[in-house]
Amino acid sequence: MTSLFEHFKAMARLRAFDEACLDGFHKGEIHGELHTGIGQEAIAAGMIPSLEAGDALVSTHRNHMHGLAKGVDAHALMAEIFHRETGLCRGRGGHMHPFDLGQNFSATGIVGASLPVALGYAYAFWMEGRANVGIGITGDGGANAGAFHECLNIAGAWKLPFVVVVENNAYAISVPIRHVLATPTIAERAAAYGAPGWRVDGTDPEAVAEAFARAMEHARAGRGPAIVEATCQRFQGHYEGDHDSYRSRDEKRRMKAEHDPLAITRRKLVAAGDATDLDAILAAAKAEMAGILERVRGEPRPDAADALRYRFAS
Amino acid sequence: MTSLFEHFKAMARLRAFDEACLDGFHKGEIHGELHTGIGQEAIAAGMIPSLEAGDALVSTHRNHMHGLAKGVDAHALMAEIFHRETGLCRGRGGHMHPFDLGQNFSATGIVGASLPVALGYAYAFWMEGRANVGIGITGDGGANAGAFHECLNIAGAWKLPFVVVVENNAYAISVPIRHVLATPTIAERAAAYGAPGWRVDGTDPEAVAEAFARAMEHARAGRGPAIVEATCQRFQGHYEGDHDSYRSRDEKRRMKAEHDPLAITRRKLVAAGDATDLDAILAAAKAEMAGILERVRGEPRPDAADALRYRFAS
Amino acid sequence: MATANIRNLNCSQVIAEAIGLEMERDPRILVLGEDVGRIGGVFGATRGLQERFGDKRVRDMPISEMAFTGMGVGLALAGYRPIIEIMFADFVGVCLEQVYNAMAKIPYMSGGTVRMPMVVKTAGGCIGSAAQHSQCLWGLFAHLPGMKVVVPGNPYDYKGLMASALTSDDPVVYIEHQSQMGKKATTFRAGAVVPAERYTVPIGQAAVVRSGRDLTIVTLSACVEHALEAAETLAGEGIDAEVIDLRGLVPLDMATVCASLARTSRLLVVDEDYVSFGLSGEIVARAVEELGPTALRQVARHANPDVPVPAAAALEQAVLPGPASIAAAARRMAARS
Amino acid sequence: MATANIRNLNCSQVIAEAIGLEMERDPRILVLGEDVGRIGGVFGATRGLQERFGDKRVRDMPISEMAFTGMGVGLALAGYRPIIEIMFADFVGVCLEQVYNAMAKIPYMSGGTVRMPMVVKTAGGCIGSAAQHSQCLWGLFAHLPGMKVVVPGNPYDYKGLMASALTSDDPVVYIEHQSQMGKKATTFRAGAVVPAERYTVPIGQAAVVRSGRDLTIVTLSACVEHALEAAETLAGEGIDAEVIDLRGLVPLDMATVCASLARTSRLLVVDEDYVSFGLSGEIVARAVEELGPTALRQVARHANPDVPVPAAAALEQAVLPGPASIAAAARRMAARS
Ligand SMILES: Cc1ncc(C[n+]2csc(CCOP(=O)(O)OP(=O)(O)O)c2C)c(N)n1
Ligand SMILES: Cc1ncc(C[n+]2csc(CCOP(=O)(O)OP(=O)(O)O)c2C)c(N)n1
Ligand SMILES: [Mg+2]
Ligand SMILES: [Mg+2]
Repeated sequence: MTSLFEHFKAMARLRAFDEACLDGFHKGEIHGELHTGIGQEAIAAGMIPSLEAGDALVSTHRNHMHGLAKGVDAHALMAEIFHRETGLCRGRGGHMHPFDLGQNFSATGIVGASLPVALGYAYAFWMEGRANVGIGITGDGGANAGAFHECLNIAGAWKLPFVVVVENNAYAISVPIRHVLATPTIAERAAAYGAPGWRVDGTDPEAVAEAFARAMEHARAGRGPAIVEATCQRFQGHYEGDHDSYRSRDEKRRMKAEHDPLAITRRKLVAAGDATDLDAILAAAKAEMAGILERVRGEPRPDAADALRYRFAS
Repeated sequence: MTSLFEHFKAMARLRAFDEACLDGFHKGEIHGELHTGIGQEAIAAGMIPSLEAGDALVSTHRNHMHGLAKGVDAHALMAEIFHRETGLCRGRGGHMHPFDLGQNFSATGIVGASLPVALGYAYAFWMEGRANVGIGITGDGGANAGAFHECLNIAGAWKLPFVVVVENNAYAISVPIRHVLATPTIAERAAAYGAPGWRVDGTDPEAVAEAFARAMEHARAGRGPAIVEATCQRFQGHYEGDHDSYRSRDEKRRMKAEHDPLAITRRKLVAAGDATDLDAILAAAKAEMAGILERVRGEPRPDAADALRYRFAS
Repeated sequence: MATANIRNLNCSQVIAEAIGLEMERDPRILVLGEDVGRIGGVFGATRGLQERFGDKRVRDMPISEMAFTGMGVGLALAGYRPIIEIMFADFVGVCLEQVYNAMAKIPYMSGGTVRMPMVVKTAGGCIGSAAQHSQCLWGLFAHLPGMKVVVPGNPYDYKGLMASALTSDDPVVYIEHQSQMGKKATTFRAGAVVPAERYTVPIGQAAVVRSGRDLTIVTLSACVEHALEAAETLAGEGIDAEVIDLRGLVPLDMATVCASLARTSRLLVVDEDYVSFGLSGEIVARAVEELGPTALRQVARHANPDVPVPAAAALEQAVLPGPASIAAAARRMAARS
Repeated sequence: MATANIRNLNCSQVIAEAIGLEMERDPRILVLGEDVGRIGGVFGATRGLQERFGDKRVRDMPISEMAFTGMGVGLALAGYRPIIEIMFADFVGVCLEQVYNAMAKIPYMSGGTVRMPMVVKTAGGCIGSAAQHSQCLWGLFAHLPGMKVVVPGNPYDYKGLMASALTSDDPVVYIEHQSQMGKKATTFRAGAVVPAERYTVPIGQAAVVRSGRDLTIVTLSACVEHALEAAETLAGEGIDAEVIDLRGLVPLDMATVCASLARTSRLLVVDEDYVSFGLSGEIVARAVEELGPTALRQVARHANPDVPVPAAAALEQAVLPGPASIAAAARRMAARS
């Protein structure tokens, strides 16, 4: 089992990555939008122990942490976010559209569109009789899209190795999920697909890790799909530049004070008497990501003359 | 409560209507496709007692019986099916696309597309505080489309007066629903939307009537959506001309011998000692529909010169 | 109009104003869409409306576009005049079914017995969000018959065309340009003055926003401002460009275009949408059909060269028309003539 | 080719044969769609394949097009070469998202690091099923960049183009014409002989299916046969029409079209798709761009006049091109010249 300390280390890297992106964004170095996962680190971190290289993970507009959890190279990912030729997609995709064939990782900017692609992988693994899993990430908002239903039904009917992770951060942009959800939880929908569903505290990496491990075992064992709903809070606006007027000052203050997965985990480690210098862990993560950012800054951007390349193979 | 005899009368008319269409089809009088509801009469018939004029009903490619149940004029509907200027839609729509604003009735040829339109009506009634219901019909196959999920979730979240009737005839064209459904029934999915769901024998008009009445009361009372799944058999091929090779001869023989709602109801009436001449009822229904067909046959078809009319209001 | 010259709204405010005026006038109008209520739209074009008209008439929807676009159809059948907001035009792929097979076809399929007074309001165009959030797609909507396609390019038209869309008995797709939503009215070269009162701009009428003798630039949306800027530059070089703002695709006002071409005989179509199988080809084809092939001395198109919009700024700039590239295209024509 | 002249398959059998040959050759090919397995497709174009290749490689899907089109994308990412069947082109409105924002864009968005060898196979065109089951929509697909759009019009091409689609590393939309699926090969004027062996027809090459001096009819799909029939009639009246089968829209083979126009200088585009903002306008525009406006003496389009396909036969006939209406359009041009 992964120790809480290991989770902390993983979370520190995930946060530092997105903070480096934020830094660049606020210096005007990213053209276009940016969605960070800050506040949601425990979910990606909790997935790491159960992810195998052969598994496939398809994420959303808020995908950096999932990419890192899946083993995508941090430099290649950051270079893509900053639109460099050295990026995963040579700067063509941008932060919502990273593709890493080697890691079976991809994402989409269209809400709900991640799940069908993950299901395609699940079908492939099932056909091949491989004990791998296709994992689709969605937000709470995305779970209301029709594709959620279509995919879980198919996976349920044929017992495909398909796991849906719902990052329930309580909002789809400004719309509170509780205003637009027919049931108290998303996880309970699993019964409609003959699948198990677990709702866990997504600020607790151990809770996520346990539920995700259970879901992955279920899927790997050929028993069909599973849903893991992890509740969490998104610290930043929906995207950088979002006025975020839909959450009160108080709500945002409490969110950071009470629901920060790094702070919570740190308190637990300290309470358990862990002697490690946690500040050093944070500093090392920061330094790693700052180093990557520096490297990215020096790398070339795509040349306008190449704008028509790559549209067709032939 | 509607008597079994009344149900029989209603079913006789529904079957006679589609048999008249079949007659015309096989004489080459209908250009294009035809989908009949023969074998499924008990469902539409069972809905009649609970349908009010102010309710709205949105149906599928297999819609004739629902239209008649909702109060659409049989002549106008048949004239549309035979593409006459006197038809509901002046022969422009055809049998998959009847629109009757006065009866709040419409249909679509796209599977799954009926429910969102019915939900729009439900929203209107809810806004107006009217005790009316938007009813969406789908087949078993259509219940796997994403729109099913999106609509039921919205209705569940806001307690909209929305009833989904699933005509589960066990097949979507050639695909058996049991091969592509994650759960034993469709009705049990209702829990995922905080709604009640009932599965009933759709060859028994009284069972349908009871479940549909319950669903409609639930919706009218402001308690949100409900699902009624009615199992049945489709006697004809999916469309006229379908080779229907996916059902064995034996399956088709048993279907007609054991699952004919008219024959079943007739046996019950006879067993209960009902003295009415049921053959006379059937003959009267046949005569009514044959008369309508004769009238339709004499009516004008659209003029080619008018092909561009009606595309815009202005 | 006394207040007109002191108002300096941005385009999203102008749209919200238009919708508000229509909602006051007509209780059958309502707005369904993601984030349209509490925050008044991600681009602000419905700001303040939920407070004024309540959360039933201005409703925040879940991310269930197929359902709520179809609800628009149902609401129209039930006698309402819904505005359905699809946040970005790019997202129409999840709900096109209800747009083109239901909304657009029901009037015709019903033999004129049913009208569909429904507005699909969406934002197209590019502000740097790459391939899945930068598309115009007006060519796609226009290809599918039965809906009017309205694409304003300045504040005056944003307001007046929204008023017309909301009084039309036909389905209307109303496409904003993302980049213009936060742009102040007074910064526009055309249509900068927006009266506070209600007015309408007719659907299907193009506008000559700059007169010129040498060539006709036919365009719409944000490219109108780009073309006007280009025309100013060109004027300094002795090239006198006429600029026509189509203001929409369906109906397409070829009379205005042809009248201009009859004088200039040079056509440059500028379009931010993909070049092939869309608006720019249609303009060229109709001009040739209506004026005869020999009436035109030069024809050129400047549009996205059929690639997804790339993320990197330099690539993006290379594939989208802007003032400099438009001027360059015009210069190439001038050099050839 | 000894067997070629004694084979009289219909087009759907030819397609099934092509897919079968490719599936034998390449284990990465699989077919997902509604009714493609047990009954081999509602039009029969996958008949017999499930028996030969098993129910994993030829899979009957639930009515969940968004899911299974996206599965195609995932399968292509996982190294497969999926064929996704969308039963009728009209239904693409429920899953266009995965077609245009994922399948078509991933190769470019990934900077060429990912290829999408995926085929969306669908049936377009009209056989009398009215507005929601009769659309061609190839103009829609072609407008959206990143996918090749292949539209065969005869048995030989149905087979050879399917083979090419299944060996292409690019995403391909392959559009059959409903009316041709049950049509026997020997009844075709062009491409009636279908070798039993594997062969390919290159994607993006038009074919001159009839040579003529007086005008060039550019068309595709079922209209090729209509045009050939019209040309025979016209020949009897002294009008000698050249007929070009485009065989697809992307890439568009303008070289063949322009070579013909250089001789005839009269262009008649015939298209069963909607006339505006689609294929026919694009052909006219590119011809004018490439040859110069003055090279063409006459230009005309004959296509669906932007209405949903009506149910009644007489109305349907009035809006769709057929042999008689094509001949009439050609005669009108001849009369004017
Ligand atoms: C089909 C579609 N509809 C709408 C959007 C616009 N949009 C982008 S993210 C988002 C909210 C997503 O909410 P959720 O799924 O909860 O993810 P979160 O952003 O909270 O992580 C919306 C509405 C989109 N990208 N795609
Ligand atoms: C979105 C969509 N996909 C596929 C079809 C083709 N199609 C028409 S009816 C049908 C089967 C429908 O099955 P079901 O919903 O069970 O209704 P039934 O015909 O059995 O009454 C299919 C696949 C369609 N019309 N629309
Ligand atoms: Mg969320
Ligand atoms: Mg069925």
